[in-house]
Amino acid sequence: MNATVYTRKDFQTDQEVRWCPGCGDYAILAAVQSVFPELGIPKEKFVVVSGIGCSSRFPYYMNTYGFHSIHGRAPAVATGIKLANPELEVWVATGDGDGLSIGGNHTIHMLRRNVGLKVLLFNNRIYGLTKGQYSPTSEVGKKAKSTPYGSVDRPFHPLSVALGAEAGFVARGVDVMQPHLKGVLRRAAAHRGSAFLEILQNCNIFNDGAWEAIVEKEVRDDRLIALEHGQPLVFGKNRDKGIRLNGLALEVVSLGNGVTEADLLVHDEKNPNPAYAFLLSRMETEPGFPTPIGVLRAVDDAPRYEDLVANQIAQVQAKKGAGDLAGLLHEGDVWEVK
Amino acid sequence: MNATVYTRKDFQTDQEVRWCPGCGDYAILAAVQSVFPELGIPKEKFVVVSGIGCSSRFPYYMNTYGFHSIHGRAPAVATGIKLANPELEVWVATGDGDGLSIGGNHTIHMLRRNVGLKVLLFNNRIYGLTKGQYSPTSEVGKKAKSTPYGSVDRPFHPLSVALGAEAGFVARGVDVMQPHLKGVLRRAAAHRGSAFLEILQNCNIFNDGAWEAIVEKEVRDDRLIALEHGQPLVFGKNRDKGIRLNGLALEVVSLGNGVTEADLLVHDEKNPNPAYAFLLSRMETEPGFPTPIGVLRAVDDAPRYEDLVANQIAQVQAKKGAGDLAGLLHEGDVWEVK
Amino acid sequence: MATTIEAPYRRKETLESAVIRFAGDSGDGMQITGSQFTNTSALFGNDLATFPDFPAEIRAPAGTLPGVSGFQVHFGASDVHTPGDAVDALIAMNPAALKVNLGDLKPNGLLIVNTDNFKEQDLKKAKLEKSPLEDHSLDAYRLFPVELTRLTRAALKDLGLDAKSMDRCKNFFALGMCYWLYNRSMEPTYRWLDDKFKGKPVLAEANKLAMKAGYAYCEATEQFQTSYEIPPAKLSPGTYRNISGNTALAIGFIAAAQRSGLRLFQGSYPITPASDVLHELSAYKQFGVTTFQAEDEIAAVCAAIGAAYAGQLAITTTSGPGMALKMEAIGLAVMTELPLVICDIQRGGPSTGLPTKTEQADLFQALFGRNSEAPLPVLAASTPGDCFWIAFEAARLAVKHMVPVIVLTDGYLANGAEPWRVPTVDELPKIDVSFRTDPADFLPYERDPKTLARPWAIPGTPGLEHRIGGIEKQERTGNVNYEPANHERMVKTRAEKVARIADEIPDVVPAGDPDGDVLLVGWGSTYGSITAALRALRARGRRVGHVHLRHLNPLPKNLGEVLRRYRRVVVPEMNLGQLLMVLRAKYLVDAIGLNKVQGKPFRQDEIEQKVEEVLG
Amino acid sequence: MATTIEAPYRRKETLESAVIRFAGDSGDGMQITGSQFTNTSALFGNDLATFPDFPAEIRAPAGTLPGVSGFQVHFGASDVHTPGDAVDALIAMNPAALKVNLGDLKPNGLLIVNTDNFKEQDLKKAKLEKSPLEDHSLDAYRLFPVELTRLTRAALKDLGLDAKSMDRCKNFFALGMCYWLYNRSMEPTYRWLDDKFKGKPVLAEANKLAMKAGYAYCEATEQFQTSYEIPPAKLSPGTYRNISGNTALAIGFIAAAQRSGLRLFQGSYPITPASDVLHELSAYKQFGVTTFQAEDEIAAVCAAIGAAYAGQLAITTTSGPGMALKMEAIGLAVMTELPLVICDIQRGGPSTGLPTKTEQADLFQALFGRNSEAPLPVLAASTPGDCFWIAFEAARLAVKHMVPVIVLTDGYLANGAEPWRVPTVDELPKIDVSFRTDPADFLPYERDPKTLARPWAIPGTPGLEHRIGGIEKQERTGNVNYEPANHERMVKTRAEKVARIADEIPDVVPAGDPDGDVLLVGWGSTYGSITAALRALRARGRRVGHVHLRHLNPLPKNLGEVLRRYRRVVVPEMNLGQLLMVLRAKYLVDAIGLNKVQGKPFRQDEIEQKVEEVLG
Ligand SMILES: Cc1ncc(C[n+]2csc(CCOP(=O)(O)OP(=O)(O)O)c2C)c(N)n1
Ligand SMILES: Cc1ncc(C[n+]2csc(CCOP(=O)(O)OP(=O)(O)O)c2C)c(N)n1
Ligand code: SF4
Ligand code: SF4
Ligand SMILES: [Mg+2]
Ligand SMILES: [Mg+2]
Repeated sequence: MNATVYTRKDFQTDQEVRWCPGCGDYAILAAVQSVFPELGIPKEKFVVVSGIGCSSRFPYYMNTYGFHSIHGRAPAVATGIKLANPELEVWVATGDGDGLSIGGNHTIHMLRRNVGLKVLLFNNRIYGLTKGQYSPTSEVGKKAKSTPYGSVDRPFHPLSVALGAEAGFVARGVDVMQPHLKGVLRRAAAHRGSAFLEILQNCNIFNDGAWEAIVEKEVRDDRLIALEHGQPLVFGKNRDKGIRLNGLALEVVSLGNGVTEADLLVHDEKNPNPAYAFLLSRMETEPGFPTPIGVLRAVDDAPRYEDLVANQIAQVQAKKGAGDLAGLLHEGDVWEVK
Repeated sequence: MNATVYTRKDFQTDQEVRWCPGCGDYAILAAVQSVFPELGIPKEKFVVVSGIGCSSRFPYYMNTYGFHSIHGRAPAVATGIKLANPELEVWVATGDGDGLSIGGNHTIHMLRRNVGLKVLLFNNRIYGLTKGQYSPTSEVGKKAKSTPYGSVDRPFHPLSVALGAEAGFVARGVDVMQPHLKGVLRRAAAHRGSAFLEILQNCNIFNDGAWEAIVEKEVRDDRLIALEHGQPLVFGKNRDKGIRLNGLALEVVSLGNGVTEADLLVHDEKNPNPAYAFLLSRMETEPGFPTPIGVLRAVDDAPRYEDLVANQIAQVQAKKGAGDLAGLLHEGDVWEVK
Repeated sequence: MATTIEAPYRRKETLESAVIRFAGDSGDGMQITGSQFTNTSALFGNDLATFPDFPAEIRAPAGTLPGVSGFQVHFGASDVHTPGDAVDALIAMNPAALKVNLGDLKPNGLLIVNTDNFKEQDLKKAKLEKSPLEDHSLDAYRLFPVELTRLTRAALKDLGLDAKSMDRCKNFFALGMCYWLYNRSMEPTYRWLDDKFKGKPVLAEANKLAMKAGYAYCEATEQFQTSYEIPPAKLSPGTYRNISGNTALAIGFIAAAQRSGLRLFQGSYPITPASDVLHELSAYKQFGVTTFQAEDEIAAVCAAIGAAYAGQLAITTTSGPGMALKMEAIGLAVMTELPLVICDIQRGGPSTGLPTKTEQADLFQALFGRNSEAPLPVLAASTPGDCFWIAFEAARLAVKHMVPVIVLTDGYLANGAEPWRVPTVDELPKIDVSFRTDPADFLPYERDPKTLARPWAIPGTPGLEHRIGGIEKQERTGNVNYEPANHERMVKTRAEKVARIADEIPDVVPAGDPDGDVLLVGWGSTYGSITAALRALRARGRRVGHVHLRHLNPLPKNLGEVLRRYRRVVVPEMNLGQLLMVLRAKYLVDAIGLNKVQGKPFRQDEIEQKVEEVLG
Repeated sequence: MATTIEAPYRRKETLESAVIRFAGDSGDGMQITGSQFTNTSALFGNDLATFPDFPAEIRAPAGTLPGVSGFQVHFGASDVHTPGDAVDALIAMNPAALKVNLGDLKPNGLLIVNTDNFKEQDLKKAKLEKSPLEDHSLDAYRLFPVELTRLTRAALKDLGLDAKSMDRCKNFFALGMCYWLYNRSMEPTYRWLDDKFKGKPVLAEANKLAMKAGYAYCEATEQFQTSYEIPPAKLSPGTYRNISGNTALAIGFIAAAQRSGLRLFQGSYPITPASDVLHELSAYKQFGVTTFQAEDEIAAVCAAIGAAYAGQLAITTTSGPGMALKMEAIGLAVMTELPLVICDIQRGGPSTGLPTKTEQADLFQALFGRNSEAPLPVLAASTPGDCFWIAFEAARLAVKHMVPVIVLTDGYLANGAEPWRVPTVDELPKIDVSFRTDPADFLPYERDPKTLARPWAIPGTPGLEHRIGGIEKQERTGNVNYEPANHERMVKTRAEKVARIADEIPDVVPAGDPDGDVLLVGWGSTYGSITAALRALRARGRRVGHVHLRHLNPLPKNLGEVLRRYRRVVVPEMNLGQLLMVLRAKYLVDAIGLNKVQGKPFRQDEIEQKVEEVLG
């Protein structure tokens, strides 16, 4: 079956796609459906698991195995699937509410354990499905259904959360930047351990322009910085700005006037210390800095949880032999009654 | 009441302390009971909230208001208390299981919101109360009740988790280092926003020597580094080693042979960028590095959640006047039936 | 208050009541149209009941069957208890809406259709082979095909709006038509539009123009031969407003907070159909309400428990799946004997189920869904307006008895609306609360001899420092205690504390016949349908009574005696027989269930039929 | 197998049965002492029942009342069903143990006391004013004061151990005494010590020496005039082992996995008294068992659901508070119709309650604790050994009917032990499982016409790609569906699927009188007490029967008929009347509850008394 050649169509289902017209989720679906056929993996090996939310409808539209579970629990369900069958390619589709609010704990524990799952976190900074409450990624002051006077909670930065939870692969894509998104999807697919991919997504109904300020075509080049391993951190419409290290801090510099690319920080997604990626993940919190997209961290040297679990069983079996039921039943002191 | 002068005794209860003889929890209790009287806060203003675990018995031994809630939920209960009455001094006592396993999500959301709570996380790297299962902070390979062949889960580093969740105050103390522990307790008490304090604690029954390798008297000076704001990172029995910055990485250097304290990293707990504290929080993961104790980060410029919530209410009341019940009942279109 | 309009008409027929349903795509504004018609009819003085029925949470593609949104209103000149079994007039904005709703239209019923939306592709989206407008399938109805889109555009052409904006007004064209048909004033809707589009007067103008155009269209064309008049109902005197269940619930809690002098705290996590209670309360900060949108339902209820401990009137609101998550913490509230109100706005289940549909299948969960013996009072609201009173009563019981109280409503009550007599502030009893302050002889689990309530001693009070928690406690002292006899006494005391609330519950008085052949026992949102069925049955000479339970635990003291006055007991429920089981167990009566689990309320005739069947 | 020892004695009395209780501080090793005595008696051929009773999870300070740990064993020459109402011999290692346990010692019972622990400060820790050894308060018993500590040290003085290590052996001195008193061989304990202290032979030696010294002490001193003999019981033939409920449960699941050809998956989160099931299974990796210690109970059950979906025999184990947390996800398993076994090892509640004490008050939660209509099979084990069979049966039902199944045991069964006849592998029925593989006409919710089970189609199977989830599904296709009629059919189908399991449940056959005056209906761990009471009652000529339910949902088909054969039905339960309510509702019988909620099992006489009272 390895040689099966798929097209995008093979991954489409007959279910009507029930997102609002214009929703960023369509673009994400399209990107995933176009990347999956490239992976050379038999279709039946894919399982897409989700929680609840607009984003969590994702499995219904993927013609693979799919499990639309309950709110926030997709990482746990997926962990069970992966432990039961490490051969499966298990992808989790979740939202900023599903994966970081009610499901935050499962997300961080899955990353800590390094379960070999790919997590797509659709971040629209809002609860779409329940019609517009603020989420843990909403900016302070958000006026939403449950915060008519503006929210007062400080938001999470999803990539910082993931890095704090030991994540080995941390990346970011944008719904409206298809080629780039496909690129990071491919990278996530290639990562063996837990892969955490935040996708900036627009909810044109309840949070229209969620990311407008940084992803709009006109501003994008100045407000985003696309990370490339081994390349200096350059950005700007004219690629005339860069990020330089100053002690432990980053600073934005203009190229020219003696500042050259050689002065800039060179991106190292393989830096073993997550503090480097963490530093990158904080850029978005500082005024004047671009928001990084692409792969912040891709360190794949830790064994996968499901493999460790399977190996341990295999080792015990190798040592003790496959379990013998009669022996088990008679374990310990037994005696005969005639 | 502000002038009340308390002694340690005032904070002791008549309940028999039910920890195993030799448990590190005794030392933590003693430290807290000796620091509370110093704070000049009326006793009735303290509330100690906990989940379930050996550590969570803490409130019973503190002669203040106390709430021994359910497993993992102390941060949520405490948030409710703080929102209802921001004047109260609310301390949370929790364990590595309670606060990071079942309660991980509440912990990170509490930090994100910057609720003005002090969290004491008793980290004994084991589930004590349930008699010895491994916890999310147990080292890989831990043989415990539920892992007779050794655990395979990668552990959390609690301070990294907290920093990934936007914590403004992150510190570490050690049960057997009383004066130092009292110092960090005082610092936590002084912090207005969320204060997260990990306390390395021995469980002499189920995980004896949990921290032996770094906190034993003989090795302590070489294996721990006590952070002091504004001071270079020096450690070692003879204070002959230090931490130097090399690009983005830290390195351990010996003082002498041209290397002086001036070459070392100077600790800055007020560094606005949490990436600095995050970098420090990773030292424990690298062989040859000392584990930092003391205050890694103390940035208190973010407003407290409970104050923001209270202010918003006050502002609306100032603008609209205190709510009028009759008006509320008659809101919208009403009509009269005679 | 009600204004009428003098409209020229061909024939004006007076009716006791009428049922209209507005149906269209989710994007067509049917909920607003229905609400406006409802509001206007309420102001006119009709009694009424509504049934909004919208698609599951996800927006379906425009024009498709799953995307259909409907709003039904039943308005009348005398008591109206249900949104109506069948529809007198159906407004269908597209083929999908027509297909989904036609089955409920009465034979010869009025059918207004927007013909502009019956193009090839519209039909395809609705999975129709050919247009029902052309195949005689609608012959049984009084069909009025109207080019709603075109006519709306024509009416708005001078406003300089783009096509999309103009098309958004076509629901007001339809509304205008209905106002003509039922002789309603457009004034209240004008006012509403002015208020709603304060910042964008051109949109207010556009919608007004569209509505007027619809009105004028009926007046001008010969299509409509008859218009209808439904005189005002004879409601008991007072001030009225139209109110939905979720709004009533929200303001009921504010009222309880005001009358008890407590601050209101809501810990909640969004979930359909409960979210609106959070939305409502978050807008009432002038009442000092704290609303906390937590990270999940567990944190929401735990924060509420914390707030209750600290002395606030604490509530948490959710629906079935969220309720399941709260159960462990509710057990903690039972053990710590703190006042707390937990509202479950029930929806279709199990699991995620049918999130936007109604059901009343969480009674078992409310009564029994906790580990071990953890009894607590359970109340249920009967009508949208009753949600106010149930909220108030729940809050009163919680703080008086120091006990968590569960309130059950459901999606139908939450979103449905009815005219509600507004109480005066003085009609609302004061709720006495006194925090313990005296340190002399203070024991955290000392009990009030009558209610068995323990004192409410809040942090910050000098001299009352004490510890509470979820481990079994010693009587009186509240210290941790594992003694067998103490445990049994505490288990029984907690049960007795709840049981004693029965002393405060009024005896039930059956509606209809005080004894006879069949007693209908209901709870929750079936009130309207049972009441309507009762009236019809008795009009036919059946000897039938009706008891509607607002207190489900403990049950009213005289209930057993009342049950035995009838030959048969029938329990209609939107579940598989939950109250039924409780009644059978408690009173050993061979009660029969009438069970409907379709995500929608009973029709009156379903209840009538069941009673007839039982009467044999 | 059983070896006996020829011991010189003064008088040897033969008894039908005896009850010993070892009591001391948590640190005194009473659980080990009791287990050793139990094991030896089992090997000797006695029937027996045990009751370990240890303090709540936290270690109390040494010597205090809350720190007392006890282990009671009832061993006999004929059927033994309970650990015994009262104690024949009490070994009390300190004043606290004496104080806590004395009330259960029979008048004139044997009382061995370690006098070395009765110093001033020991008495103070036990909150005693003066020594009971000196105030004649023990006159009603046969008191044997023994300097246990001193004598043990004396026996071990040559081993070169420190005082602390020597003192740790004093429980084996006491054990040796009991072996003498009851004429037991020390051989099995020698073997156990050799194995346990493989790495530290000096400790094995020390404990052996202490035990021998205790034995010799009895033989040598004149204190003991009598020793006792309890002949082997006449158990039905077979191979036996002594087994606790948690062990039986664990190996029951392994057996089911082996007999079905499935891999076993356990998702769990530690909680008393369920943790041991996780500990047991994690040690059986050679059987391919995957144990997953999750971050909480929700993750544990969700991972199990994932594993079930992927084709493993999935279980999750917990106790009351954790069970509450799992309920939302169990609803998902109901909706997705996946096989899953959820075990609730019940403990005292509500909330955190009495974590180490037993109770059976989670029946309501198991039956009713989910949102909406989410019925599922509920089974309960009756004895420690029965836990094996219940696990097996639950697994069989789950995979055959594609349904989550709840298993209830409790702390008493979990930690209690009994001789258990070991089945041969062939006695265990094969469990047929076939994953769907054929893509032709595959529909995920097509049903087996008999069981109504849907196919188990696991990821990785080519051509069966499909989506499942918690939203209501269309019949057969499993697609998301919100239609009213479909929903009702699905709700009823899910209920019917569970109800049909009754076809496989054997009819109940009452023990004792097949009809008569009183039927005792029990479930779970009350089996032993009821059985013992039944025997006593019938011996007194009472016409009493006993039905013990292992299937609580659905109930056996003939149960209603059986209930009606008796004048009265009495339902003893360690709760406030949960099965009682179900029986009353379902069968409309005026059954009466006998309810004890003290964190400990019924005494036989409590049941007898109740029956006598009912017989009036
Ligand atoms: C236990 C539970 N609580 C609450 C809900 C309601 N709910 C469904 S989705 C959702 C939030 C969705 O937000 P997000 O994950 O950001 O997804 P989006 O819709 O924005 O894609 C909520 C609160 C639920 N289904 N279950
Ligand atoms: C809902 C629930 N699940 C599980 C438990 C059992 N439990 C109690 S404490 C605990 C872990 C304690 O570990 P930790 O927080 O590290 O505290 P420690 O005892 O080590 O101080 C567990 C699993 C419980 N009480 N409630
Ligand atoms: S509500 Fe927002 S996120 Fe959901 S489908 Fe619509 S546009 Fe997308
Ligand atoms: S078990 Fe461990 S953590 Fe718990 S009280 Fe004993 S020593 Fe302390
Ligand atoms: Mg979202
Ligand atoms: Mg711990």
